[in-house]
Amino acid sequence: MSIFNPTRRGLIQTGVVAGAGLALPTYLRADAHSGFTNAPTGDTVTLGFNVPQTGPYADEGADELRAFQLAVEHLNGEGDGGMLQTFSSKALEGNGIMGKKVQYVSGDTQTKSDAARASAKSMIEKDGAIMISGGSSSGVAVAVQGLCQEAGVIFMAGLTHSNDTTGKDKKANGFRHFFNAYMSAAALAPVLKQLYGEDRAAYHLTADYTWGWTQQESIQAATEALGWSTVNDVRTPLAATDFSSYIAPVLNSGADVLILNHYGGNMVNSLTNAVQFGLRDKQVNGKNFEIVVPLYSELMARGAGENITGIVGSQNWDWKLENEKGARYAGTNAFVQSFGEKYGFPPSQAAQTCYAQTLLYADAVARGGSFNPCAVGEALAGFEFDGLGNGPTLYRADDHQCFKDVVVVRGKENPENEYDLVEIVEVTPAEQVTYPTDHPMFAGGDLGECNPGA
Amino acid sequence: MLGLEKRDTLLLIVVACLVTFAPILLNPFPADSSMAQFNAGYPDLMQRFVIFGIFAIGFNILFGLTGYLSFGHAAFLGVGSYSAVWMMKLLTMNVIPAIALSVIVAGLFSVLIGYVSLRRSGIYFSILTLAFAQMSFNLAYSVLTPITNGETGLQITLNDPRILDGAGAPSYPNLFGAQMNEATTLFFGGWSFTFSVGYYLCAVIMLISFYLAIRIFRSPFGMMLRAVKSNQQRMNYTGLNTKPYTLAAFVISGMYAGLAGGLLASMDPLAGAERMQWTASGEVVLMTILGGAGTLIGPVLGAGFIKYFENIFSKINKATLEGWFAFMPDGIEEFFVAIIYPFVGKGWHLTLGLLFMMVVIFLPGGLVEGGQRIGKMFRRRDRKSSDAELSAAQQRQVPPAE
Amino acid sequence: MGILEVKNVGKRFGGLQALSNVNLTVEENSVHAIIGPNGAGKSTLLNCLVGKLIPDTGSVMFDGQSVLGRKPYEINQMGISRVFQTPEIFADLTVMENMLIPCFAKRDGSFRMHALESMMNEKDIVGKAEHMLEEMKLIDKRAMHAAAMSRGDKRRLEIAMCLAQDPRLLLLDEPTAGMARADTNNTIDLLKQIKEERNITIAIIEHDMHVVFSLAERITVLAQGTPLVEDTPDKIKGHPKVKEAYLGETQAA
Amino acid sequence: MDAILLQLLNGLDKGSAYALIALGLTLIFGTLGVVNFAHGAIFMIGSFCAVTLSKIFALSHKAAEPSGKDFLGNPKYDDVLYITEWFGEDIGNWMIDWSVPLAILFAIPIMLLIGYIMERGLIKHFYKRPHADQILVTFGLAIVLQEVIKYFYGANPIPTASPEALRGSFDFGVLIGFEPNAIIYPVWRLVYFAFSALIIGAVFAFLQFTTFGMVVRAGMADRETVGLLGINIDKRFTIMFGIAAAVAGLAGVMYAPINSPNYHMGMDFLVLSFVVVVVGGMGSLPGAVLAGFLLGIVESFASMNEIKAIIPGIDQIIIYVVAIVILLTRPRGLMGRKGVMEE
Repeated sequence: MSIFNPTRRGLIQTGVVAGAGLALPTYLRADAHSGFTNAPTGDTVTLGFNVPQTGPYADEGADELRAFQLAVEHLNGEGDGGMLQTFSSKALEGNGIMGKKVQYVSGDTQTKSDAARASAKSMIEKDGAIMISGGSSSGVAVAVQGLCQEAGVIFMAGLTHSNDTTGKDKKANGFRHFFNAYMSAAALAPVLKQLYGEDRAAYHLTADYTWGWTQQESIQAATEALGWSTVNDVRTPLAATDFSSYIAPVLNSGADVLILNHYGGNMVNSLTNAVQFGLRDKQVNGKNFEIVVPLYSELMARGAGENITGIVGSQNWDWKLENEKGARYAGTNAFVQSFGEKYGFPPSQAAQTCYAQTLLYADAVARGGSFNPCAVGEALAGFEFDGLGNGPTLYRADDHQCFKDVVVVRGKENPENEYDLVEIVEVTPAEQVTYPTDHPMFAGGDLGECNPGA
Repeated sequence: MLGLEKRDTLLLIVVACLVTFAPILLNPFPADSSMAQFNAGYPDLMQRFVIFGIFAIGFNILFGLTGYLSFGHAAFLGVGSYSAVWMMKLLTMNVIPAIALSVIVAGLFSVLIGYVSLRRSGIYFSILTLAFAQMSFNLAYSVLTPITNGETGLQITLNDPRILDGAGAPSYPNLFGAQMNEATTLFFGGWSFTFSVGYYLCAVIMLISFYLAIRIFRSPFGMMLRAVKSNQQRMNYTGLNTKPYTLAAFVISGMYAGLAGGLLASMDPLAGAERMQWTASGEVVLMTILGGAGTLIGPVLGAGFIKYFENIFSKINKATLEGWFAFMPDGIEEFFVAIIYPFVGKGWHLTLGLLFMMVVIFLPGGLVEGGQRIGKMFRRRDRKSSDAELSAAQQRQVPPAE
Repeated sequence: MGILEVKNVGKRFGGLQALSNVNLTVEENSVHAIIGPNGAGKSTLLNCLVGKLIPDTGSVMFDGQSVLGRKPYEINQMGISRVFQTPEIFADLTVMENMLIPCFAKRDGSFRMHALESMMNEKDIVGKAEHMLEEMKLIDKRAMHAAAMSRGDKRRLEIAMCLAQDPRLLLLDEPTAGMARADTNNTIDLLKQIKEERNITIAIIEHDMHVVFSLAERITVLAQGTPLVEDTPDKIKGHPKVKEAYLGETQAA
Repeated sequence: MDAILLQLLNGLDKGSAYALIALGLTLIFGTLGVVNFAHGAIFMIGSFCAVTLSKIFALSHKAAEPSGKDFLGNPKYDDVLYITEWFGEDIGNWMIDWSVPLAILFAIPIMLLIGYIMERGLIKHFYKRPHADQILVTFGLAIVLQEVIKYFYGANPIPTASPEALRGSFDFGVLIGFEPNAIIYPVWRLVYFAFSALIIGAVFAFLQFTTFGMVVRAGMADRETVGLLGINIDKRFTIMFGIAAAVAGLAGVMYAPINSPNYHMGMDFLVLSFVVVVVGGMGSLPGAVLAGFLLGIVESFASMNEIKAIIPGIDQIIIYVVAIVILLTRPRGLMGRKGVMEE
């Protein structure tokens, strides 16, 4: 199983066995050397799905897990095949991955980098997982990505939006399908200009940790490029539940737009608080006061209820995309269909990214012809594909980031049900959100060499 | 032997044997069987068992002996981790300097916090320690990000200076070249047992820590600490200054926490801010009480118990359950899966909460008392065995002096 | 000059003058009793002697050194031991451990970091503790939890713990309060025995006149926070002021 | 000036929430001497009483005829609310709109019952046990309670709106001569403040002016003596536990529209409420209330940009800094009694 370094194995083996006072009978043998960590030996292959199951993001984690289960079914040829029908690459045949039946193990990240790493380690060390996926925060994604790099397995990031994941903390063994803070800002900027004009003064409330900072930095740069001014940027404690003392001064600050660089529970509470203060009913500088939430989480938006009405934000994907924006987003309906049939409600963007990542991994193995992380990495790097619901997409080789269209959404006036909270305002094409590899917001990192482990 | 009385020597030997053979003992089920889910004998979890064991042993020196309930000990663990990772970033990947620094820094930090907090007792002391730890956590998560790398946690990178390491030095924490993640797996029929370098380093350090804890418990100093818990007034009127005794205990336990933090970072070079959160401090309190505060082995058992649930029960998902009950007829299978499912996977917290309540209701002395009750059933009224553990467990039930 | 010199001590609690102008001299190797009705300030005075309270005015000298401003443990290390009204022992520890602690305190002072030393190497201390227990006839209870002992045994243990430090002044705060007559008599005998066998000064605060007159060599009567008279037991017995202060309580005793 | 007044108002409002939770916690500390780590969970359950009532009001059945297609293309049936069928459109909609205030009536018996069951079934057996055991058992209980809620309601926050009439904000500044929009404050938060003041006043009046209250206060001061007088203090303490649970529960009900309730909101408040109680001083009800308001106001001021500019991150730690300063200058907090939980 988990032999990370072959060179010293002999030494350790004798040391430990002698230390334990055991002779080594002939029927005991060390693991066959396969060239990479957790090489699947039997007729099955194990994937590790590491999602938050406790804590504030448990529901998002549950949705990710549903998508993973669905992807495993489709890979093994069960169900209707979902996006496998629309996926541009046809390397997958519905017989598992390279003929090996796909099994999975799941774990709880608790949305803490420590716990997430412990859980991922147990998948690698105990269950022999060859790929780890999932997660719902950038801290966790970066921590687990680092672990996978060291251990020599592939990490297919789940929901992680910080620039750092494929910026300064990028790793050769890690891949991100989800979009990032820069892309959110770049996608939102033209829409904001169109909706609210060029002469606006923005007030930022920013969650005081790395994701919040990169989000704030990105959106500030993008809005200032439009001609907006930035009145203030206030950092709010992560643990804050009541944002009233941060929101109270906003109306008097001269700002006419409030940008909430918050996610999840923070976003629900700060948005709810802002609406309570009546900000949306006010006029400042002769304009209607507006609120912007750069990163939408549909699941959490439910928690804010009707407070999200008319609030603009961005998403990686939305389940109505193909219906409203046409066949460019093929795959969306196929996925929504099979997810909806199985679970009774439409999938979230977290579910979509996790599903797509699983398929992308399996496809790369099939195309590369090996489970070896280096072969998989090579197959994924620079891979152009379509039919996974986001339109034509590129997995850029330089930083392992996917480049695709970004959906700009707005809270619906009269939602029909709790899954239909947002309407699609615009889809910003991939070219507009693409940035050069050496963009300063992504500087400082190094992919390094791919690590196949043992 | 080793300056210990016979029964303590015996305890130490038993613990040493358990720790040495843990990779085998914790993997009782064949790797391919459906029960393999319950195997805990993989390096990461075994390392956590012994590391959190060290943490709890140290905490028990403060809480179990003096009765001072610190709600901020995770801060020392976190500080230890950060120190260790910084050492590995700046100097060398060898774990010895990293661990040494983490113990020293945690010790200094605990002198500072202990000196201030110990000016109060009881719940006022608890809240002071909690306040210091929460401050550390909040700052580490946000404004101290340049030092702590905030939310993500401090990691080692390829371009760290590491001035003592040459070009060919290992890029992973190691002990004079033996990397912590090296392991060898032995197959024995359907069973597989993984022996890892990291685990055995932790195990050796844990045994040393445990040995030192026994020495402290049995020393005149340990007796003084118990006397502090029992009656501070009498201490004062017996010419003893309680403050340096409690401070010494606080610093020792802080250093144990730092050691645990340093080891965590050595096994897996990442230091996350959550390690300092109040929930982490609360966890070690729970470990100690659950196992049996004031007993030698209790905190280690408590630590193992909680970590086992966190890592094993959280990984049981619906598919696993369906696998177990697959032999049953469909309707009954679904019934069993439906009954058990809320308690595993995402419901592992529920199971843990219920077990906390059960243990404290039925075993007032913690898990140690449970062990003793089982032991008694076999021993048949062996009254003479005036077990130190038992007496410690009983002490906790003696009502306070009039 | 006595071993304990109290001069002009006064103490106020808010509006209450608990002590005023207290002068008291305890001669070396004597048994000195301080008596007085409830609320006379006996306990306040005692607390001023051991460092629990700091008097507002006056001075307290022990063996030529001021005790004022010193912490209780420092005063103890100077040679003053205190026995409490309700026995203050280490209830969660065994009898033997209770005995060991003052022995260590006597030898090692107020703090010593003997964290890695073994009790097995402390033969002298253990021997001394055992000797004290034997003397106090508690040796067969050595492994018992102190909390489980009878009240009389707890009192003996507390006295033994104080004596183990070889104090020069032993302060007793109503040592027989709440005891049955038989236990009271035992305690009187014990204290007499201690007086005879040891080179020690005893100051005793007592309510029970039987105890006072059986033991004391000199008596100070305290009333309303100030000493009324100080004299030998015989003189005190018939003193009109004392009778007045106690209003017949002497008869009851 | 207006910024300061605004933060003062905000601090009073925040403080009223802290004070209310701390008050319940202190009732249990002070009367029963029990460290109740499940108090936050009780607060959370209160919030979920509001959620539950609005869910009950929203119970519905499917209409007979489909009205369109759902997202999978299957026929969709509209929901018909029972409540509007039974009470008519007007009253039904009014009840849905006012479900949070109505939940107060719903929550009082439930919270009293939960408090009673907790005390009789569990806490009672832990009076004589060490505080450590109390912490373990109540912490276990808190986890169980919150996991049960999570099982039924999920982990996501659940939006719970205040009545239409009490939404939006109120321009306070205009009343006292400021420019419009200088001091605006949400109406519901003002309602919450008034409600807290009412509850706090009611608890104090109850303890001050009723015989029951006097006995309980005497019991807090000296339990044994009151027991010796032949008064069954235990029974009264059980009722006090119920009242403490009701106070926390009501605090939770009214809090639901301020922040959408989620299953772990109790844990978020737990640490804070302990800090408040201890800063106020163990066993002191006025202390708990005072400390609640004090910390609320201090926290509000610390989050002002002007102050954050001087000391970055001060708002993250201000509560703890104040707690440390107070505990070091005043040994037993603001108004603590001697000997309560000092060992």
